[in-house]
Amino acid sequence: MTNPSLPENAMEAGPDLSVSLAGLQLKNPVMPASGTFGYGEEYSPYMDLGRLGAVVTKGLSLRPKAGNRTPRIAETHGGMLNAIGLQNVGLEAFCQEKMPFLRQIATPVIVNFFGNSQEEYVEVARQIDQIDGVAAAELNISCPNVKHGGIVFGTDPAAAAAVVGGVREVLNKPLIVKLTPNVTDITVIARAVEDAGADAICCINTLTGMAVDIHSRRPQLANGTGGLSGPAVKPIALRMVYQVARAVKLPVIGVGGIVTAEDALEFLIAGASAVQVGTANFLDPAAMIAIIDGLDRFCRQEQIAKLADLIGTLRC
Amino acid sequence: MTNPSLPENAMEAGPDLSVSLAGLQLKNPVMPASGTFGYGEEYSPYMDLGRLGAVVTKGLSLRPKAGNRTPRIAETHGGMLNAIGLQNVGLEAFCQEKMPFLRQIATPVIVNFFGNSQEEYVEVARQIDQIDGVAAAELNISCPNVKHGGIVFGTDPAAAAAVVGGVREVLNKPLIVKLTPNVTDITVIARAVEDAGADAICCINTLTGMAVDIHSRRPQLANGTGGLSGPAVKPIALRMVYQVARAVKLPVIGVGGIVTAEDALEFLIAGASAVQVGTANFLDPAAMIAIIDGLDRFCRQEQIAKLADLIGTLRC
Amino acid sequence: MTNIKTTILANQEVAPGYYRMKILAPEFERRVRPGQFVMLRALGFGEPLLRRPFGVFQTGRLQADCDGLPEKEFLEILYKVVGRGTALMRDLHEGDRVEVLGPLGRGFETASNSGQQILVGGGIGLVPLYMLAGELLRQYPVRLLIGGRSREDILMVTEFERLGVETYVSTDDGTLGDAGPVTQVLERKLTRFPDAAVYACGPMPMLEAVNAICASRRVALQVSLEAFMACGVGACLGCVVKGAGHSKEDPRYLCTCKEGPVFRAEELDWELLARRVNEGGRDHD
Amino acid sequence: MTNIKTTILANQEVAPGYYRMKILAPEFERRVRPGQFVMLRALGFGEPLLRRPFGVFQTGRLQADCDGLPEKEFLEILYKVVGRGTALMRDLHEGDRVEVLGPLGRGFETASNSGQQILVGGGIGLVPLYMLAGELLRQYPVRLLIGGRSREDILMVTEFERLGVETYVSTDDGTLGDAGPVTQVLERKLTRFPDAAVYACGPMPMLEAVNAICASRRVALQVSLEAFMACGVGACLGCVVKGAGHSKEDPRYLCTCKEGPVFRAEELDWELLARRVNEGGRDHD
Ligand SMILES: Cc1cc2nc3c(=O)[nH]c(=O)nc-3n(C[C@H](O)[C@H](O)[C@H](O)COP(=O)(O)OP(=O)(O)OC[C@H]3O[C@@H](n4cnc5c(N)ncnc54)[C@H](O)[C@@H]3O)c2cc1C
Ligand SMILES: Cc1cc2nc3c(=O)[nH]c(=O)nc-3n(C[C@H](O)[C@H](O)[C@H](O)COP(=O)(O)OP(=O)(O)OC[C@H]3O[C@@H](n4cnc5c(N)ncnc54)[C@H](O)[C@@H]3O)c2cc1C
Ligand SMILES: Cc1cc2nc3c(=O)[nH]c(=O)nc-3n(C[C@H](O)[C@H](O)[C@H](O)COP(=O)(O)O)c2cc1C
Ligand SMILES: Cc1cc2nc3c(=O)[nH]c(=O)nc-3n(C[C@H](O)[C@H](O)[C@H](O)COP(=O)(O)O)c2cc1C
Ligand code: FES
Ligand code: FES
Repeated sequence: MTNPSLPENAMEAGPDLSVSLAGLQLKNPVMPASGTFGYGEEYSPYMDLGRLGAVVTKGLSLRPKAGNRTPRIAETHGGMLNAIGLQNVGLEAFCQEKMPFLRQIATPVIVNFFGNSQEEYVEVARQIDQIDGVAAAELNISCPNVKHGGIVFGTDPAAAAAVVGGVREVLNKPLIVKLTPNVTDITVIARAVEDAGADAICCINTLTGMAVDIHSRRPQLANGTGGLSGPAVKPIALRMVYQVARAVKLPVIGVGGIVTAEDALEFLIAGASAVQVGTANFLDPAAMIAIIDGLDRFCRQEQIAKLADLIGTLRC
Repeated sequence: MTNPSLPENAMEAGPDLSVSLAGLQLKNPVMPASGTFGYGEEYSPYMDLGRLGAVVTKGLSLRPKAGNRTPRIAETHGGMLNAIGLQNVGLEAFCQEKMPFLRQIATPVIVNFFGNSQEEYVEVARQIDQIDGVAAAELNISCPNVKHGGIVFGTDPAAAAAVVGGVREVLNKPLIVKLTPNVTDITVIARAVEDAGADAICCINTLTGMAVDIHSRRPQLANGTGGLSGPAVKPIALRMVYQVARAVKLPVIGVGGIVTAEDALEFLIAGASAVQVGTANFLDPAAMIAIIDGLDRFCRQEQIAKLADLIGTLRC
Repeated sequence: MTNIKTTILANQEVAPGYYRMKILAPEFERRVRPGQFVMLRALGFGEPLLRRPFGVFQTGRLQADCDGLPEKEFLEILYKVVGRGTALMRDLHEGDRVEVLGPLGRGFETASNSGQQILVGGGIGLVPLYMLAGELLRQYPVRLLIGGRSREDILMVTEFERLGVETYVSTDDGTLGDAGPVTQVLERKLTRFPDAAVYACGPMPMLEAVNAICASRRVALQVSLEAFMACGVGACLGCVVKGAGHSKEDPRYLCTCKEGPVFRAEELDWELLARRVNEGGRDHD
Repeated sequence: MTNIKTTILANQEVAPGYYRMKILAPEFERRVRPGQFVMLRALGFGEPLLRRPFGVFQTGRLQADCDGLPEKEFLEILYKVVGRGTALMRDLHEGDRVEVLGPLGRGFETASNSGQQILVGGGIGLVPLYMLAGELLRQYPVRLLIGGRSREDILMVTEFERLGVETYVSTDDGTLGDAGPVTQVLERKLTRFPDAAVYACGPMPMLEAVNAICASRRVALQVSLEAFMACGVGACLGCVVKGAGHSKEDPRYLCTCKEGPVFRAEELDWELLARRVNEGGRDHD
């Protein structure tokens, strides 16, 4: 089904899968979701990374972050909970150890990042802007603001706007803002983020969930709660992408539970300009290649010359 | 496994599964979730309804409600979407056609209800209070307030408090308030509802979701979006029950994705005083009986004399 | 109406994409009526979540594996692979475990005044007509009009003929039997037998055309409908169709699973069936 | 390191609750090292969602079904049914399809200075030691110390002896072999062979005790660890253990899936391993 050795130009005869997003021109709309693809290299034995629309890194912070204790993952019906705790090597090690590899792959690199305060967010953005070979930055606003009682930036429109505005001032690269789904009305946050200067919106991050070990009477995750991802959350993600795509003018990246090309198509039709694949990488390391091939096949079957024409064509 | 003809007193030798809830004494903590069990009679061929902790009816309104057009249901990975549109026979027909049957079953009857305005909610509650044989009322606040721009009562603490307060004034029977999970912080709503006079809290109702037919490019549900339920949502429901149980003094009924006795035990340990079973009734019409038997077995295995002692024993 | 956990006896492809599955089901035979259905699910694997509805194709008995043991009573379904659930069913083998809820719903009424019995079916819609034909044949001659787009869509002609049914095939493209819609044949037959009783099952457009013909000739018609189902017992209200006299103020819904799947034509609101109008709000439950 | 969609050749119970599964896996034999593992999932059924990790028990070849065809290269795992995933694996049959990702991780290093090779294992922890024993035996005599609570926990003694391994069994309750912990035997052996190389796999308390003994005697120890895994390739960071010198400011995590599952004892932070301290915040990813 997948043929990583297919030469680039063999696709030219077929449908045009390219999409444009916040100034980036992507050969197709499929990219990994942050935190599920390491720094790219981990999956290079399983695929030609150059076939992906883009690569998105694990979320980075200013300094290395230790993350949570284990167990960090638990399986649920149709999904998984994770509480990795944003463990990452930190920006400096990222530049030295990970970027040399990433610069060589034939697709744009998007760096996901976070901070624990407004200042940290801005400082990380300033440094990312300087990294050669990074095509865009993806701002994860699902983090608690440790300076303000731990309220999550992304659940409050004012806090979200402030952090996006601050980052915008120092970042010249395209800015993608990734929203948390744990809110009453995601369109309010989306509009706040749009007004504050985002170039694209990515939704959704994980839904907060929990699992209990009934014998030890402890949470299954050492952290207590964790983020739910995988096919279980797809209907929620799809609804939010649909809402956001109608509420803002920015392009939207759809993420949440995408496993197959059919799943990806649902998001594109509902209004997403591109999609990210997370948990599915764990189920099948070549899932994204299968999705790209499936998009190609669908376009051929339905005689769609340009995949981008499908975006937002849902008839309600 | 299930033995509906087991005499009541055969349980006495075994563990005590009874729980008390908002003034009701239940023989066990297991009851159906509203809307998944009809008016009780539909499932009577499959079980002795008297074995249930309680029976909860489909949501009722003042007048009969037509509901949405079809398709009204769609399956998703680990869950289902429904947009029934709260179709129901209306209070009058309920009293005349459904209550005579329900009065005969040997377990408390809880009537779930809703309105499209503050006034309708209060009027329905006033009438329910008069119905002989109804043990308690469960107020569904996941409905849009048609008089106020369609904002959902349950997503706004003030609106939630107002409707609960209004209902409380006319309702002498125990009042259970059922919360929507589509909110940023469910503890805020829970506390508002507690202050306004609720006797118990039930959470969660369905999460808003969507599914798209990629060939017709239409939503799979005629209504566009629908409510997600089933095992897929369990981690979210469990987390919310845990949060609410710690935030309020009221007893909490846990609902969302419960299929097995182990699932029910997770909710009890996380702080629920009782549980409701919804989608699982569709998978196995005798699911609740299997859950009750499983709770009994668990107590025997773990030498727990009184199931209620397990409530809220999560060690974090 | 029971839920049994049981075993697959056979699961075989009978035409491209069509399978027959025999399921061990003691006591089933004497309880099931033609037109009733079961809700089925493989045991053990969590997916797909919901059971799937299938008409009962037939019931019967298989010889026991050893002398002295009782015969094995089975229930048989005939299904077409169309999606996720049926694709997984295709992969099941003899000995795999399934759960069967049923028999469910209301089947065909066969106490007819007339001697003339006309069945109209297309595609997988022939399934419930098979048991019905068997029952009717005990008293009446039975005619079956089978319609489809092309010859590949025409199934089970031999099976019905072996029962003793007179079959008439028509295809839209004329590749088998008469060219044209099955309703052409129906009109001819009804002209000959104006007091016939008609029983139909198949795609909605076919049912609508059959209804239009029967209504104008005041011929008694029973139709078997399909719908998405979650519970199969009338509890979820997912499978409703609008009954005659339905209005927003006085909603007269009928559950396909409980009041159907077989309806007398006059019980239904055919205009609304065709339009499937949204009358309610856009609430969730 | 590839992902193959392949077929089960056999899946048989070998002791109560323990199963051996042979999986068709061409080219696997020459790529796998003792101590490496695979991530496995049944194809078709959506559940369980995540693959499950299993050590490679052995590789081999089966005769082809007909003359002239090549032999069937297989990979074999030995698993214990403990939960949902392994319970579903138990129900799989010959011919069912599975997906296998592997070989993964870092296996045992066998370039030892000493002639004395001591393996210590308990329960399902014996699995990775089996291939290791096979490889070591080409150059050295191998001793295996098997520990368990009771005689039912002692597996595979005959299999190891057939390879030519000298086995020593001990049980806590003395129902088989020596009475007492397996570490008693280890101490005796190390007193006799102070420059032995030790390889251990089993429950964490056993590994800790073995490490304490080896550390105090400065004996080279390799241990194989288990952890919950989602990806198996170092991408999700779900399976980390703390490396020697780990601190909150300078977190030195090692992925069990990639830098392990076999570690040299001195690579690990044994104190933190035992305590599993939470150093991070309570954030989600
Ligand atoms: C009373 C009744 C009796 C039936 N008898 C038979 C039978 O004897 N043989 C048989 O092959 N099928 C029968 N069906 C239809 C059968 O239930 C569906 O084909 C099956 O549920 C599809 O499951 P799936 O997971 O493969 O498809 P899905 O993946 O769920 O859907 C695939 C496609 O089929 C359509 N579809 C799915 N379910 C239904 C449904 N219930 N009604 C209409 N369209 C649907 C969907 O819109 C979609 O396009 C019957 C249905 C009912 C309600
Ligand atoms: C590198 C590696 C090699 C392994 N080799 C083998 C082997 O050769 N044979 C074998 O039988 N098992 C082996 N395991 C363990 C095996 O992966 C688990 O038993 C299996 O994943 C359990 O799946 P389940 O769905 O049945 O259990 P679940 O339902 O997921 O869990 C059941 C119970 O097992 C525990 N558990 C689940 N997964 C793990 C895990 N990865 N580590 C520790 N505890 C766990 C849970 O805490 C729970 O109490 C290995 C694990 C690793 C990491
Ligand atoms: C193990 C794991 C780690 C994750 N780490 C991050 C992260 O560092 N930053 C981020 O923005 N999202 C992170 N996410 C969220 C994913 O990027 C994605 O939004 C989510 O998993 C939903 O997509 P899925 O259902 O396809 O997995 C992580 C998810 C998982 C499962
Ligand atoms: C078909 C269907 C109809 C429902 N109708 C109602 C309703 O009328 N009133 C209500 O409060 N909740 C209703 N619900 C929500 C359930 O009571 C329950 O909160 C939800 O399904 C989550 O539980 P579950 O995962 O066990 O199904 C309905 C759910 C379903 C699936
Ligand atoms: S399928 Fe639930 S009411 Fe018919
Ligand atoms: S299992 Fe994902 S990093 Fe090890």
